[in-house]
Amino acid sequence: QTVGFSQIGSESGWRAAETTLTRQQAEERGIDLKFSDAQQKQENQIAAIRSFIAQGVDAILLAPVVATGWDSVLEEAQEAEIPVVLLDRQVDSDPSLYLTAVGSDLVHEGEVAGQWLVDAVGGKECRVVELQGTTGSSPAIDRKTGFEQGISGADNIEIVRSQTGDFTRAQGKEVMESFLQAEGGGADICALYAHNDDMAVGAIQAIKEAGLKPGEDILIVSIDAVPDIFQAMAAGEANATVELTPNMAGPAFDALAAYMADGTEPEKFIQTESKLYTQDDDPAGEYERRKDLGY
Amino acid sequence: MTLLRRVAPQLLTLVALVALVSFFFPGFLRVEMVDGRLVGPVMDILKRGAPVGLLAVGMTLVIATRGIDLSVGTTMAITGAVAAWSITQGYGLGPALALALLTGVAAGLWNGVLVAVLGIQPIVATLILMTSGRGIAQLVTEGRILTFSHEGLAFFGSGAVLGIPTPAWLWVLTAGGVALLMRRSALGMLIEAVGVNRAASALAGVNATVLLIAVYIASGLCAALAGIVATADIRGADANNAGLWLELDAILAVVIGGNSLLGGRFSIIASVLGALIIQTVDTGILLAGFPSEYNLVIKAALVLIILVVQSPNMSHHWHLLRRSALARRETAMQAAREQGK
Amino acid sequence: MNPRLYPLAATVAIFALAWVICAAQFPFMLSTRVVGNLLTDNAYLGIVAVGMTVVILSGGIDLSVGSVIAFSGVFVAVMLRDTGLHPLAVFALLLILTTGFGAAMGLLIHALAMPPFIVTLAGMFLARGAAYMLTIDSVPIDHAFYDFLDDAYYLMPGKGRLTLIGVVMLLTVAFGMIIAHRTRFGASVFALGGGEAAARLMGVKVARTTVAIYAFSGLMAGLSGIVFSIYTSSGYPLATVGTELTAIAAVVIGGTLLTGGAGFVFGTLIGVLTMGLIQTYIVFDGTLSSWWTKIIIGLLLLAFILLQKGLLRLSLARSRT
Amino acid sequence: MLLSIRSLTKTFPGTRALDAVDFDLAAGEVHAFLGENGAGKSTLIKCLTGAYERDAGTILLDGTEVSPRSTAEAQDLGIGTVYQEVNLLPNLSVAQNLTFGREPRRFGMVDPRAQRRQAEAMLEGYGLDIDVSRDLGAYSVAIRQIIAIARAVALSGKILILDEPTASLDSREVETLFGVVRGLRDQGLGIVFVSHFLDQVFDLTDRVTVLRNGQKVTTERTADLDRVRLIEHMLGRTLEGEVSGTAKRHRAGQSWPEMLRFEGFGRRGHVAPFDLTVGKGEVLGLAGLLGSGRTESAELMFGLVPAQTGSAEDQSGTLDLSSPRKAISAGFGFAPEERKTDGIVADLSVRENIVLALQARRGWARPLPRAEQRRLAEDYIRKLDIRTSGPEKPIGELSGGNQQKVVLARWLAMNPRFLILDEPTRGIDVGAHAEILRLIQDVTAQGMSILVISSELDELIAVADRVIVVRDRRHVAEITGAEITTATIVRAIASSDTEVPA
Ligand SMILES: Nc1ncnc2c1ncn2[C@@H]1O[C@H](COP(=O)(O)OP(=O)(O)OP(=O)(O)O)[C@@H](O)[C@H]1O
Ligand SMILES: Nc1ncnc2c1ncn2[C@@H]1O[C@H](COP(=O)(O)OP(=O)(O)OP(=O)(O)O)[C@@H](O)[C@H]1O
Ligand SMILES: [Mg+2]
Ligand SMILES: [Mg+2]
Repeated sequence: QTVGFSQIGSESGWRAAETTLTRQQAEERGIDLKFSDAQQKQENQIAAIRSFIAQGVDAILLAPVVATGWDSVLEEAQEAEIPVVLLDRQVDSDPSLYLTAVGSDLVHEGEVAGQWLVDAVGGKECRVVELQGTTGSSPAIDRKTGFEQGISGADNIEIVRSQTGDFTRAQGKEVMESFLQAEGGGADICALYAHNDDMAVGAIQAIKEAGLKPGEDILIVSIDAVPDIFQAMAAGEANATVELTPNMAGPAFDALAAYMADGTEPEKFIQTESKLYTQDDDPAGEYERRKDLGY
Repeated sequence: MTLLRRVAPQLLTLVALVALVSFFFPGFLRVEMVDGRLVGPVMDILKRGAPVGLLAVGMTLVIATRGIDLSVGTTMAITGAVAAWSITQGYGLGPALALALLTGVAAGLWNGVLVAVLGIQPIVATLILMTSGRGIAQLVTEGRILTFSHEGLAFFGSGAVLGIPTPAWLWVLTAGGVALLMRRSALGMLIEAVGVNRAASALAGVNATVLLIAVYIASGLCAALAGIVATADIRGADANNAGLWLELDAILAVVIGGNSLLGGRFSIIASVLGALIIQTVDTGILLAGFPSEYNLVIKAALVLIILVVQSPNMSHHWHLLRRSALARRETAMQAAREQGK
Repeated sequence: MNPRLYPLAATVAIFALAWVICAAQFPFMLSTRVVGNLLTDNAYLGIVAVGMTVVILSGGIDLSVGSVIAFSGVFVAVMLRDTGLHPLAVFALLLILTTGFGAAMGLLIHALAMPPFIVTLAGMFLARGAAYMLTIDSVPIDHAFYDFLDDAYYLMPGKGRLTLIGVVMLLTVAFGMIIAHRTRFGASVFALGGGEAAARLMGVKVARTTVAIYAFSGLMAGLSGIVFSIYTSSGYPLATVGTELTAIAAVVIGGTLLTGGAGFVFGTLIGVLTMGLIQTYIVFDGTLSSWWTKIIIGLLLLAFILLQKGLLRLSLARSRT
Repeated sequence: MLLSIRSLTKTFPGTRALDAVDFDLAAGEVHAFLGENGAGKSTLIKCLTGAYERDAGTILLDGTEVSPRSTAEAQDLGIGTVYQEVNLLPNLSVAQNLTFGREPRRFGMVDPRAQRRQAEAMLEGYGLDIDVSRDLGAYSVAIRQIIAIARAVALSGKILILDEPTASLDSREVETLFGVVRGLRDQGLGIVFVSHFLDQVFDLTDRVTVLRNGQKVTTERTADLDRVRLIEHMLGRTLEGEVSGTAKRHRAGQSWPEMLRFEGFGRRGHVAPFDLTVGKGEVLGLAGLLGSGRTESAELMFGLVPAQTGSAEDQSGTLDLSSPRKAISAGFGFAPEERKTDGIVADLSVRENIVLALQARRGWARPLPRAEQRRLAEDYIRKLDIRTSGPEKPIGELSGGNQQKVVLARWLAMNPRFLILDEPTRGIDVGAHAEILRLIQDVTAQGMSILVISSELDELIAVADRVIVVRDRRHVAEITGAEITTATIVRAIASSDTEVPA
């Protein structure tokens, strides 16, 4: 059995882990995986899917870089009777065009993070700074929306500064530095919400270098649950993270196997758990469990 | 004196920018002593400006030879990855730095040979390393962010000497050192000669090939330094994002520094002032607190204004405008006078 | 053969050779499906590369095109979403806009004697920034006319699709060939590429030509943006990042000198198809990791350029004796 | 008057190139424009054709005031121009260059076949047999010059301007050109002719206008002038020992100890293997027709294109001449023919251009002290009478002849033992011309050997101790001592018509 996998790229550790796990899962099941790296470009992904179709693969996994613009290529796949499974992000095409989508609800992730913060600060006044993901990317938009929904009930919590950190550590650190400068050397900041762990890790360094204690002086909550954030949590420098599992391929392959065996239609959306981890959830152990997954 | 005259436009721009940012963010020029080091937005700019400042030094030399080096951002990623990898392998600080610098030399040598020996045009030659180099960096880090906790290496990113951040020292010393080397030896003139007319220079016995390769190696070395700073800064090598698109900032810095992309006369000091201008814009945007989606437009507009104001033709146009305005006024006055008669 | 045709011949020969090698490994490469895909998937790139060829022939460079394509997609999508205008009207508006944008850059380049690299770099930031300001979301396009455009294809024997946008690209290349090689404007472009001072003394109207060159590139970028929006049925401000560099690489592989003054629009088509072929080959192979993909693309690029140089030198040496 | 220029003024930063110059050109006359290097001839022409913006002054064409702001406008007014630095486009084909801006069109598109035919028609009468669809860059300077002339002639409805058109032409081509010019004059065109060859001026022109330091000195009928007075007008002083066709330096009976020996030196497709010995202090001349392989012989000796066969040796053994650097360290020097592309480094100052080769030989780590550089520069500015506002002026802003002098200065400063000069006096005025020939004598007296390539036979006759004649990329004859006369050289060159090389 041959399955084509059109991956977005390798722009973050999380995505590298997803690629690694997908390969592992395929190997375990004896599937021949055709891997294509699109380097963050939708046009490359579309071209890759077309090539998969031309080659006559049995199924296609697609981690779409953006939600829109997949109709015609998905139609082509359908005409060629090749099932397509979406990984970790959604598309806005008609659901009949793909078999199923495996992923988490990005808005929900942000909401979980927001609710954690509401619980953590109690009724205290809290000025929050936000590190956004890449401007225009769907995780950045959805995680922002979700977080705002999460804190919408609490009037004591207010987002005072919000800037993009491009999902990277370096930018996370640089932007955090300017937040600290702008907010009275950090004294006026109560919490940081970062759209991914990498930016949070960068920001933690900036906070430490400014002479403050991350995790205590400034609460830190972020999303993804990559190994390094657990290390920071174990050191008491980060407070909470929401897991986005990189093992999207497992459920996808299961659904495909069932469909191929007897035509079982899976549900249209297989949602992975958005689990919240805090300092109480054995961060050191979590780190050990994850550090070899290719993050 | 002549140096001051050369960099006057850049200095004036910087002053104007500082005034502009201070308007949006009043505390901009505040500097305090905390834990024996100076902190404040200005210090941040000096520190954050290090990668582009370092890249601009090498880029100035490359551009002086009528070339361009698009690969510096990628080279940063590779050298940073090499540094982090060697540290995590336990090689110690010295060897890690040496390996990273050597990698920079190798990258420069590759570009230099493609340009000077094989005669591939600089944009394309360096584009090859630009696209494939990130793959090499990822090969080193295996696609993950390679973190380390070696304080010695981290010192190059977040340490301070005499209260001033290490990266600031690094770029100031590099720029000063290279500028001095260029003017105290004959290198500056020979590089300019090759940039203006390679054929004529070669006929006059200038070893253009070696000089070109050397210039790309210098650029690779500067990129290696920048890569070390970037990696040390976040205590990890981020092969995907380290130095991403920084080559464009570096080229911008060189041009804002008043250097011609057509090669020839160059000033390293002006280039690093250009880098400082860019960093001031970047930090200023962050401090001013506009929504992220405006960042690009603001930066583009500011850069355009700076370039337009500084462009040599502009003074010419001003001159003409003034002259025609004067002439118009004169004819108007003459007409008025005649009416008065 | 006239020596000036050697680079073109080398490009075509290498492309043919590469295809033969690919086909030997994956016979499917010869199917009309792959041919159709090559044309469709690279339609936007081919169109924008035609504009880039003209710019490069004049000794300039246009870094703004990737952003302009993204802006175009967003502009079309937002206009169709928010106004009742017919897509054709929106296209016309957009083309006026991008042509004007290109012309403005050309004017700056000429009037301020600033290097094109820098002016168009600022243009690149500006166009993408403008796209962000329209929307930061990806906007789907849902219009009957778009469905029609999308379904307009000719099914070749072997199930390959010759799509409308693929045909538009081929027509654009033909148009570009006429503009560059068969008009006085084209002659002026080549003249500028040969040296501005000399061109001026030959009687080239430098100001007008410079503005026209960048306006043409803007027009092509706008058209490419439309094609891209048909291709993806959406507009997305983060789309086509770095496309300008791909286009430049395609132009160079196509045998055009980056210093200007020598080259062929037809070569650019071959260059674009060569890039597409590399991409297709890597997908067919399907075993490369993310990082090796990048490295191999770079190395293949280098191999093409070196082969071309080698062939050129050989044939020149032969023609001398 | 066909053309009247009134009080034209043009200033460059630091130089007043033209100072209220008046000039009249009648229809049906050939008007010479004379003056030293840097007198302002080219600047006047460029102001007239809109290539430069003038500061003040009026231009009347056929009695109406015109003010071309671009060369295209000037062309539309019927003014065809050959600029001093042949300004054609090497990347376009000959046909494209010739028809540029006036391409024949069909259905709105350029018709390449008609274009070729038109180009061939334009070249008729110039005695060129070339493929007009090849790139111009494939042809030598001289051929390009003829093409530029053909283009200008075709463009000139009223006025034809030729700025040093004969600088790299040999006598045969010059005769052809003069025939064309006389024909146009008889058709009633006004022709401006700039040249430093006074013989040509007396031969061709009806009137002469002399410029000195940007000011008009005089306009007179050529027939009323004699050579001495003309030179006085130009230089503002009398010139002793001007080199003319009759003056002949002759060092008969003198012998020169052998210093260099080339044996079987050659390269396929460039120059057939030749033997050549060079004596210490000797001046060798290389004569031949255009494209005969003189420049290529020189390039071979200097390692610009490495030789494939043969060897070069001196007393101490075989010399490595595989690259210009190797040749320089063997004590060679080479002032190339195309100064714009191979000679000057335009953005650098006169000083830097003079010390460039010297500095390159010392290596980057041992910079010549600034004071030493200045001394050298000022020295040569004085010796060669280089007209510049100072040693720091970018060489690109010097007049053509002065640029040539700087390139010569660069190589003289190196003090090589064997110096190759390819068309060293191209575009140089009479005064400096004499100066340079005297300089050649001086340096050879101190032991330097020189190889001069020149299309001007008088010059070769005047300086050379031995003349090698090159034909069809072969060294075919050697003429020594008293036998060096115009007649013998021309005979050696011309015998190609009878004798077919193997
Ligand atoms: N672009 C320029 N910038 C500055 N100075 C210039 C420029 N062009 C010419 N000059 C100066 O103007 C003066 C006149 O130069 P021009 O070229 O007209 O001389 P010319 O009479 O043609 O000399 P030649 O016989 O050497 O060609 C010279 O002193 C020269 O240095
Ligand atoms: N009549 C011609 N037809 C075609 N090509 C020519 C002709 N004359 C010269 N060339 C080309 O021009 C180049 C220049 O030749 P070269 O410079 O060695 O000759 P030269 O004797 O120095 O002549 P010149 O006086 O023009 O410098 C040669 O490579 C030759 O191919
Ligand atoms: Mg002149
Ligand atoms: Mg010659």
